[in-house]
Amino acid sequence: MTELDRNIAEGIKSHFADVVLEARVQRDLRIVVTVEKEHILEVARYISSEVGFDHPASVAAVDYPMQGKIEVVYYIWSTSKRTFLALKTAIPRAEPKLNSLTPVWSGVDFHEREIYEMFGVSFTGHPNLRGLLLQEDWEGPPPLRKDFKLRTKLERG
Amino acid sequence: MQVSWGPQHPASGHLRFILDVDGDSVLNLEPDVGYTHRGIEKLTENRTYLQNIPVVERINSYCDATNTVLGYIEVVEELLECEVPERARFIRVIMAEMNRIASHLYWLCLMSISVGFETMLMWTMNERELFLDLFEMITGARITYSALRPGGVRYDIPHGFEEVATKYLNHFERRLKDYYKMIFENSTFRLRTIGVGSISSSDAIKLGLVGPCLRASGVATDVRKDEPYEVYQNFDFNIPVEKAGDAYARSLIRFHEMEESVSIIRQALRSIPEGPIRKRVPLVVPKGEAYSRVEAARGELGYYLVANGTDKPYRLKVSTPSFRNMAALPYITRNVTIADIPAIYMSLDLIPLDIDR
Amino acid sequence: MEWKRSFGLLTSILSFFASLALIFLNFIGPLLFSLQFYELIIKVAVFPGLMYISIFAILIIWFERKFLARVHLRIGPLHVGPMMGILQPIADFLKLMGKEIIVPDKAHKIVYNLAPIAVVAVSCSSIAFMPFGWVAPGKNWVIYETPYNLLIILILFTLHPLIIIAAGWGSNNKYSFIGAMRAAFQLLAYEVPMVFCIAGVAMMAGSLDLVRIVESQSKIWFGVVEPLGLIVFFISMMAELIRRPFDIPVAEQEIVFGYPTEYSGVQFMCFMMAEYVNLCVASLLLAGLFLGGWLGPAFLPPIIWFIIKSLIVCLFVIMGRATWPRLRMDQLLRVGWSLLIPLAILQIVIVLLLLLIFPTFPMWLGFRG
Amino acid sequence: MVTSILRPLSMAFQHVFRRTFTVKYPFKVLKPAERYRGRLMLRSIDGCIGCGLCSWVCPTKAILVVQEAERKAPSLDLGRCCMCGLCVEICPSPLALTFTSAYELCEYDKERLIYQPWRLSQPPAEPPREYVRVKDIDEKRLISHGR
Repeated sequence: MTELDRNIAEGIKSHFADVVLEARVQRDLRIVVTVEKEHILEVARYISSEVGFDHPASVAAVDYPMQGKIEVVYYIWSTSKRTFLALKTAIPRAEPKLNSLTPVWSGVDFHEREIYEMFGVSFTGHPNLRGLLLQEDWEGPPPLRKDFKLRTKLERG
Repeated sequence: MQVSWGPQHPASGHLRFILDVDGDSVLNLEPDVGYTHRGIEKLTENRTYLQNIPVVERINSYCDATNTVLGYIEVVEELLECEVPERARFIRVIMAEMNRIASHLYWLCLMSISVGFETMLMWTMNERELFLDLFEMITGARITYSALRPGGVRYDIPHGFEEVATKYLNHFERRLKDYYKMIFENSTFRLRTIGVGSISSSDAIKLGLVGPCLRASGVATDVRKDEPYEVYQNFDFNIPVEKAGDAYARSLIRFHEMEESVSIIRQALRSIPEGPIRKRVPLVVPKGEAYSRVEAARGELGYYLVANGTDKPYRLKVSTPSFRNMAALPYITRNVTIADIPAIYMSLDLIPLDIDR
Repeated sequence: MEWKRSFGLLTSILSFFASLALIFLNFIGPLLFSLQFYELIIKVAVFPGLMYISIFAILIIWFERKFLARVHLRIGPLHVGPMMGILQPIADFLKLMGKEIIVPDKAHKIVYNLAPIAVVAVSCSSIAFMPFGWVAPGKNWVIYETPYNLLIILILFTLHPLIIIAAGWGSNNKYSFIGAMRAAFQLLAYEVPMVFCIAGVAMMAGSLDLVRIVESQSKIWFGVVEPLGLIVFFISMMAELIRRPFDIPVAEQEIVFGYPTEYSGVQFMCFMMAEYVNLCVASLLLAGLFLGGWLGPAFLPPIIWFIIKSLIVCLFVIMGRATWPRLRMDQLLRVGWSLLIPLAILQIVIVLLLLLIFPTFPMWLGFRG
Repeated sequence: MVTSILRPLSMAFQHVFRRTFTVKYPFKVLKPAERYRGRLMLRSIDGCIGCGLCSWVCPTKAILVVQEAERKAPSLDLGRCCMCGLCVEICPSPLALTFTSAYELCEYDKERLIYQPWRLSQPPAEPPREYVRVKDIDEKRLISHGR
């Protein structure tokens, strides 16, 4: 299984030599591909149509305020190759913009809406970029960013 | 005409669909979720790994607590790189499968009431009660167990559990036959579900459906087989797959999954080894990131954990099955009647708690 | 909110005595001081009239809840009353009486408030034409004796969709309106096979008088001779009564509660009351048309036989709720228009052919004497 | 087709004569399991060493260590408690925190939900009534709670 993963990672790396920053095998069934944010759409098109990663599992974002970046990770499962791939990219925190991957995997629609709402990352090309979970009149910073402070008092008075 | 279906509606649960209807037929459906949003992902960033166990359990507490926690435990253990005693793994599997049955029974109750069938609602609740009793024997709680820990489980299975469990499982298998006769062979239920909300396998993959919804469309994926966690590789079980992809196929998949779970529990009870149930693990998780996948009752449940070397997670992203299955809802509810909406909604087994987190 | 409470009380009293008044007005002049007048009072107030249908409704609600509970492996109502919660419906009734009547702001006030009264009045008045068998030679126990009783009962049945549409439209609620439209579709569709089944029976008996129809079944029941008619009539009766496999207009999981969604308190009770009075009338009708009515072995009086048969019909109607999930509207209409109506017509054709080929057939079976 | 219509009917009729599953709750109650996690209890105030671990581990901050006479002891806010049992697990003293089997914990006043150490150390009142369990399983007449 690891052999297959390594082959896939190397294939992606060699196809996009200058765009893919890193393609490695984290462990069994976990391929991690890091790309530059400008080229995420073409890499996604390639790995979905050519490599066969067709089943979107999750989209996560991680906020790193010290480094001034937000990392967006797409997790994709392949129903034919039966392995799991993480497509990572980092976007600047000051201007959080990313190409939406809904044309490639339509299943990431709601995930991207959630990321937009919780991290303020705006996905260009998303058909319906609105809030999802929070109330309509929500105001304030995106709540899952690290600079959002919880206002609830945890101690009992 | 726009009809608001929920959040206060007999069959909607805590979510809302905005339906564009023309007479009795639905033109478009727009899910409006978030009425039970508790911000669990944010809460976990302010609590230690141990304190997070009851917190993440609340993601889907009243159906599927064990499987929900199991995913979290898996991802923490992957970063801790700790060995888990064999007996603990067996207990985890027993609890996970029991919870799968309880969750599917809960689903069957909701499914049958969504087509207006109160009898099955009451019957399934009776048998679910037995499984909750078994949980009470093991963990002392009926719904939210908080029984799994990194490095093992908290409770060993008690003395005399095996006899009671075998008795209940025998009874449950007999009742499953009754269920099949009562609902799956019922002409009216078949009329209401066959061909309703069908989704092709390519669409299902593209939209990222998981679990029984995906398997009903003819895609045989199950994390328990693809990427065996705990001790699932030791057991002999099938993955039921259907071709049609409609509400009836999804129902049938869940029904057969209950039978498979009974067989897994029996095998686990037969081959459970003796030994310790828990190992000490450090409170601090080393720096790194991991993604764990478990097969919860509703499908694949993914946890993405970024740890920064403290005793609290830096970021914990939960990818819940209901959230992913919800993606199918706008697609398969075009040009159906209002009467089909509850049947489709329940056949996808969407739990608002699970969607909103 | 005191005036609203008293308004509710007023509505309830009105709705209960509306049926009384409706029937009363026709007779009050000529019969005021005769013996027939007091007989009529007993009939209207006690036996086929108010008392009977109230007790029937209360008992059947209790029985339905208890019976369904047993099928569900539950106990059902338990604590109210001396035996097995038998007074639970009365407790519910009192609770509904005490509730505030809420009229939605956007509702059409007149239509909204008149609909519950009308629905009770119409359903209760159909009991006036239902003969209950002989009490003395040549004398039937019926409030208003007419040879066209079957037709009048059917006409009163067809009035229901109109009132339901009025209730749904008057509430000015989307769910109510969808429910009302569903009810209109369903009730109008299932009126037709029902009438066809009655036509088959009437042809065989040679009369539209329910008394003649029952009395012609002295040798053999129509249900045995026309089983197709019995089945079609039973199914369309379930649909007319909006019972479980056909309770699409009040489907809770889909459209909250359909046309009575906005009604509360006494007004809601009126709709429920009308539903159970309809059940009473329809089950009596089926028993009379197909199951030999009040005919039976002599150890029980004929009226008791009639009621027992109607209760057995009610049991089967209630079973529907425990046994089958709800159908969908298009399936229901397809069954109605393309299965039940052809079957009912087939039954008529069979009867016609029988009458054509063996003209003596009804006499031979004792249908016409 | 006809069997699929009629079989549920016969199934429903059969179930009329089977045992009911219901417990007549306020008069009969289910017997909780031995490990049942009901209301927390301090076995004795003297057994508590006042270390504060329970307060530290509680994910909902339901437990607060307060001053009780000359020592420290936990007080519990039941309105926050989620019965997870982390406090009992972590408690180092064998004489301090434990679970009872009390689950009827409603109060009319929100203030009453806060259990100060002395009240926490009192065992819950048990009204006299009948305890039932799932009794026997019978293929014909199904399962019941001691009836």
